[in-house]
Amino acid sequence: MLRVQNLTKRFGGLVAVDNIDLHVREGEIRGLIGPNGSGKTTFFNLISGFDRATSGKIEFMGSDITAGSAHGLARKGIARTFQHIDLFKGMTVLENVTAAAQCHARPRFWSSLLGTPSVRKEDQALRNLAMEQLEFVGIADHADDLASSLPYGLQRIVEITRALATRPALLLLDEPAAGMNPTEKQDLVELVRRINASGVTVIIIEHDMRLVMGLAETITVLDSGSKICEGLPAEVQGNPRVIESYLGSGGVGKKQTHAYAAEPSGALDVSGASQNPAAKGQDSFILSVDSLNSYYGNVRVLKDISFKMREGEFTALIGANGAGKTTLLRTISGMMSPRSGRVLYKGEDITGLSSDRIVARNLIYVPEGRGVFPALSVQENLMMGAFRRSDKEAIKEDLEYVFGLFPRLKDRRNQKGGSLSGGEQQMLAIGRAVMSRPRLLLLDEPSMGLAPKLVDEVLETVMNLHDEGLTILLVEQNARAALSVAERGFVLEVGSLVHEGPAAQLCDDPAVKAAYLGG
Amino acid sequence: MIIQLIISGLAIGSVYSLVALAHSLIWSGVRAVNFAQGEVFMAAAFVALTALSGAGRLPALPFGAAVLVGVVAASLIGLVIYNVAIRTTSKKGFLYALGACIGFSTLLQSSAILIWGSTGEQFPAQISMVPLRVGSIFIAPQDLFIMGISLTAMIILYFFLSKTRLGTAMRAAAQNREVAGLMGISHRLTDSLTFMVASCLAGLAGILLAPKFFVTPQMGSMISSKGFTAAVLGGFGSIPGAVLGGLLLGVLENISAGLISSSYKDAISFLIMVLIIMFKPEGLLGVKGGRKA
Amino acid sequence: MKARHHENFITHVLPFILIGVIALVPLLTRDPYLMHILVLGGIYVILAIGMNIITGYCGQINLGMAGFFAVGAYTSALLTTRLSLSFWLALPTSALVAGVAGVLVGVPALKVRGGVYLVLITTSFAGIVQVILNQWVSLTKGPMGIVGIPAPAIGNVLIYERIHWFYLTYAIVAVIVFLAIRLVGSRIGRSFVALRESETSAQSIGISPAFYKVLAFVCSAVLAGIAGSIYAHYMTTISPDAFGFNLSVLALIMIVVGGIGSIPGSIVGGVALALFPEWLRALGPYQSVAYAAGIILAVVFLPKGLLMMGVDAVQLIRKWFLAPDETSEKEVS
Amino acid sequence: MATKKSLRILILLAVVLVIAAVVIVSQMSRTKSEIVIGVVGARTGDNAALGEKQANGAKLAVEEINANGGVRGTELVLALEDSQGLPAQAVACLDKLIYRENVLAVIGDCQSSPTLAMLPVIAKAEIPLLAHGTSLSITQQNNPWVFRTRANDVVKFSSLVGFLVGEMNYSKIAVFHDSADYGIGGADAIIGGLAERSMDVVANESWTPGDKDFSSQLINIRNTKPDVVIFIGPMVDMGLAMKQARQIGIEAQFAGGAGIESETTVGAAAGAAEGLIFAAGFISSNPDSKVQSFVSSFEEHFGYKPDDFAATGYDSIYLLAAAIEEAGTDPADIRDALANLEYQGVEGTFDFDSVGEGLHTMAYGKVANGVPTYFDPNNQ
Repeated sequence: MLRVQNLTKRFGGLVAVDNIDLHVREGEIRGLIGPNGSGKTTFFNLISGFDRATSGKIEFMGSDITAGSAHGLARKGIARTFQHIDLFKGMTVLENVTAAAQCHARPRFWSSLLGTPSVRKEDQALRNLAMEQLEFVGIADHADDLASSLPYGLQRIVEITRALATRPALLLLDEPAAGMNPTEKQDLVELVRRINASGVTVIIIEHDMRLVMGLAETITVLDSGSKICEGLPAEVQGNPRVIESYLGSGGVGKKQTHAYAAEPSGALDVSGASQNPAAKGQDSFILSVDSLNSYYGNVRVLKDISFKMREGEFTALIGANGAGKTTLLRTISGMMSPRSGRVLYKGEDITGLSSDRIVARNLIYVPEGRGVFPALSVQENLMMGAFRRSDKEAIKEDLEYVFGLFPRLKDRRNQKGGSLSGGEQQMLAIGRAVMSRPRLLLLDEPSMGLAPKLVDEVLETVMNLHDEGLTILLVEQNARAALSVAERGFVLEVGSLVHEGPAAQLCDDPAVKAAYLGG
Repeated sequence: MIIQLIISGLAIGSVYSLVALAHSLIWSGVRAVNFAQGEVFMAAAFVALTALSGAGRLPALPFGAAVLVGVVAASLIGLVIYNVAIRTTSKKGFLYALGACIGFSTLLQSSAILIWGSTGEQFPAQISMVPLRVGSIFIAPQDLFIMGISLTAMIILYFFLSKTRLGTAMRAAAQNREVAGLMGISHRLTDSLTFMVASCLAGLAGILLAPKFFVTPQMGSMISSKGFTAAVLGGFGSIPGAVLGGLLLGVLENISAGLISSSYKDAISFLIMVLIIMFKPEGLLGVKGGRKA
Repeated sequence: MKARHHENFITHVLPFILIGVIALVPLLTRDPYLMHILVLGGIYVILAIGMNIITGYCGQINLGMAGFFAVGAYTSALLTTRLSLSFWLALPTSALVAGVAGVLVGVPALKVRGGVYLVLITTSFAGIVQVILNQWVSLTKGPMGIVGIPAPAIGNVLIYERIHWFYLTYAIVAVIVFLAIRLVGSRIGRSFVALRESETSAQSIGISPAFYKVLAFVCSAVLAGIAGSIYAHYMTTISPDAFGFNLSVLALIMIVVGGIGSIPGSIVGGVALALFPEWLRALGPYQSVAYAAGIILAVVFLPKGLLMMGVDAVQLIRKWFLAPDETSEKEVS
Repeated sequence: MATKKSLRILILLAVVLVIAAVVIVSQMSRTKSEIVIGVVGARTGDNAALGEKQANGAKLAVEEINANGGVRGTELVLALEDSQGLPAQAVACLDKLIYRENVLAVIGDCQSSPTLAMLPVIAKAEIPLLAHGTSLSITQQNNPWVFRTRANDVVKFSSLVGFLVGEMNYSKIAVFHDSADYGIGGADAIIGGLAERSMDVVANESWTPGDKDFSSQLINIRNTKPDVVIFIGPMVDMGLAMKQARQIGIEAQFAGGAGIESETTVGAAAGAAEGLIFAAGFISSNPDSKVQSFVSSFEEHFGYKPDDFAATGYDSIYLLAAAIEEAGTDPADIRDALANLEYQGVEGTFDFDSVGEGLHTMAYGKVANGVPTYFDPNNQ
């Protein structure tokens, strides 16, 4: 029913979707997976008319829809949900769904204005249709609640109901299970099966591999905009290219020469509350996180996270997309406040301090996506790292030190930050952090979007920094690379810490693979 | 004649530039619009005039000091507007910020009427009135003075933004507020600073134009909308764009009024605005596909 | 289910109660001064409803209401003075002409993203209307304005007295409120709100942003045109200076103060903005300072508007004074 | 059940609020046996300056009259209202004055469009209005209650043209006016006056009120090499226009109607107004003793020299006082008394004709050393 041929989408120089062919049969449930930034959502946007393809062709039920508008395609029978819930917040659930149910109704301006009996009847029919959908999905009880007042999981369901109310032939679900708890996920699987059984073809993007592998008959894997694999769930799981695209390709490989005793700190406590933080002598920990819970709106992203780090440690925090890695770092660095729990830094409670005050304590966070100031020169970027310092001489020395670490930056010191390549930007971001004289450095996905060679180069520098005594908490999706440089590793899965151990051991642990690819 | 039109267009245009700079600075830094900018412009002119002529027990100050007093007053007003009208409404939406700013513009105007009366006052000219004659072209020394000071102010602004730590921090916050926070740059600091610097520019523009115009409580309303058009023309949020937009608007207005009809001078300014927004919303020097307004 | 009743009451019943209460004022006093303010208030209400449809419901900021208002006023004035048309024909015609102006603004506004640019483009429209009114002297008599706009008649009775204007205005207001409630409660209103809440989601369920945005512009322009037409005939004389930027700003303040996205809020906002400055007249020279301060306070401290603040206050009073068993019901919603 | 209760409370609250509103608006009704005269004028907004001067003139007159024992032994009281220069607001002011303050007569507004909006209300309330707007149409509405206490645009500018062409022998006349009613009406009067002499203006340029930069229009005017440039518009604008005209090298004689000689305009012109010729009913340097005593006490009270608007406010009150003194407090009697009154004011001799125009002749003045002086062409 859906035939996509040679579909390509470019944003400037970036190829988000690269020459994809895809055929979806009527009545199928198709899974679409791939690591972050692989072009899944862009692909959805192209099919549903929210983006215009650069080249290629999309055929839906025999007609060419490549140039269709989003609302036009909705009327033709393509419905979708969004990665970030996008309900009409000020409306009730019923209104949300009714708005969708009127998809095929004419506006009937004059009749509506006068409230003629025929339009009233028609409106009632629309409302009934919406109500039927709510009943089908099983949330009719919430019909009169404000959409924004519902718990997160239900909001996801409302969004699916809203899409269903347009009576689609093809339903595109973009990460419907994100932020759901296990029971909700189970219900979701049931729901998607029932929707499919009622004759709707479904394409589903999902990071929860267990869920999508259990649901879809065929799975298509995207990486960097290209289709790298397509087949049954089991085939996909075993495909080396898929594993590589998820877990990363290798690593620096020098790690083994270091003779650190990577013993567990014993601080990891999956069950929640940490019983005896004082037992090991709190002072020796530079960072201790105590049953931290963070939310995005109604979504609980971090679930009772507790761990500790000693001064001078190099710890890697790995986990699949959406596991809550970035949220954890943002919570520690003060960019968001936790709902409950404590963050102790050198024994001091820094929970809820604003980020600029945490920076003043030399706890430095290098954000995901690097956060280079694009219109500032390289040197200005670096100087911003030293914004809170006033020791001019030392700043100068540090600047030279950073240039020593990254000679490339020195050559480009007057170039704009935005004109650097991805790898250089990452170096700049790390260099900028070094300018703040960090005691504890939080690094968020330094390998993202970099070529393998550059990943090695960046990680090598990070290792050097560690060798000079810096405490580092590295967050990586590229588990193999991260574990190859770190001493110790934590595995985060859907908001909880599930494994802990010496990096070398984790590297070969099948449980780690499971955390990424399910199974 | 065209040359004469261009020269006088550049003089008024350099003042448009200062106001446009104020608009663009605030937009790029704080993602807000100060719809009371014109009244900041007016208030600075009145304060400077009062300082210049002395009031009550306060002695009359020399011109330079009076300018300083006026500019400082403008920056304080900017600070109040930011903290009362912008920061409190930032989460409620643009509509509320708009309403609060408009309230401020009325408040400042009617306060000025209460304090200084509505008849307006003459700002003593600092520069000779006798026009210079170059060939068939007349140049008012005052216009040269305005252009000179505007240019100086822009150069100072450039150095402040590019060479000082605070200025660089302001630019950094304009590009990425979150990451700037991670560098230890507090939003409230840079936002307040941005409003103060922008208000300084608007205030300076007011004081510069005061001897050319007449200082009245209503003098700000026209200049603010012209400043907007100039900022949009150059690219809303772009600093060099604001300068170019202001000069270009001044010249365009003057030429079209001189060659077509002066009656439609304002309509032309509006038309430029509509055409730019529709066909080149990023303006002449703005970044295409940049942040949305 | 109670939440729904409550909602229904506020959207469907309360507006008519408000109008009804205002319509009873002549029982207390027929004072022409108060009648004048209330007639202006009625005209403001129509303007506020128009503003609310485009800005409150559809989420498109429009600071060009003065332009539509002027188009309506001038159309009506010209038709009745030049062509001797009856008010009853001029009124719908001016609504129509203003609606066409709404298309002229709405279509370019589609290309514009974001509040600031919408503000600029709509103010530019009102500014261009101002220039035309001033410069096209042969049609509009320029800045002199049009005088001697005739009073409307019902049968043989001329609507001339303030009290007659009062009833006429509020009758029209009642009809408009009735239609506006229908409109915002219909599938069209639902589409407007959907667009306001999320344009992407609205598109994903088949709502065409272009169609509905232009429609919202037209609806608001039509209402402003009707208000302008009434204004012209009521004042009997119009000139461009009555349709300045301040009028557009007033329309914005009316909905912010009354309640954004609320028809009863528009009624409260319109009437309040007519009465409020008159109350402040007692302050003499401090009138407009107090007015401005009041606006700032209202915008900053009354996020939901006067009306909803009133409703909240009523609920608070109920909670305090009524039998405690009833308060337990309030946790719904 | 609960809904019904809250409905009742809501209705109650609404009723209470509306009654409160009515009461607040209805309060302060004046009942004392004073003679109250209303003043409508812009005190805020773009034309606030005009309203302030007009009100100050009226205040001074009231003070003087009351110091001399009032009218018929009763004190005069002024009730001032701010119209913001907007028609609908002017009507609200007028309503408040008539129905709240029980005024006997009203003076104002200084601008024409609010005045025009007030006319139907005046006709209905049947009290005299001493209008200050100068648009011709104000006295052409068949409204017997309207009396104009300023020279209208036609009188002002056609006599100015007569003076410039007839007495001063200028022939190339350019007109530079604002695009509001004052400027357009004035320009029409000038063109009409020249047409009577089979002449035409050499340049006719306009600006939008409130403009600050006039260079492009002035360059057009300069290119026609006029003998005289007549400026018509808001006071500040005219001053700036004259200054900029000199700055781009226009050396012609400047001229204008009443208002152009005001301290505001001359100040804004910063020297460029020197030698300017103007036609006005009121000239502050008029050696007439009445004018001089008005000027000195006005300056003493308010710190600046009175101009046309102040004078018209002042004269209006004296006119009303004279009429009330003669006819008593019945509005119709006051009207009849006004119509028959012949009165020498600071603006000249008032003699109302059948449509209510009070002033028919102008005096001419010249700005010398920054001060408006009486102009005597034979004595140059």
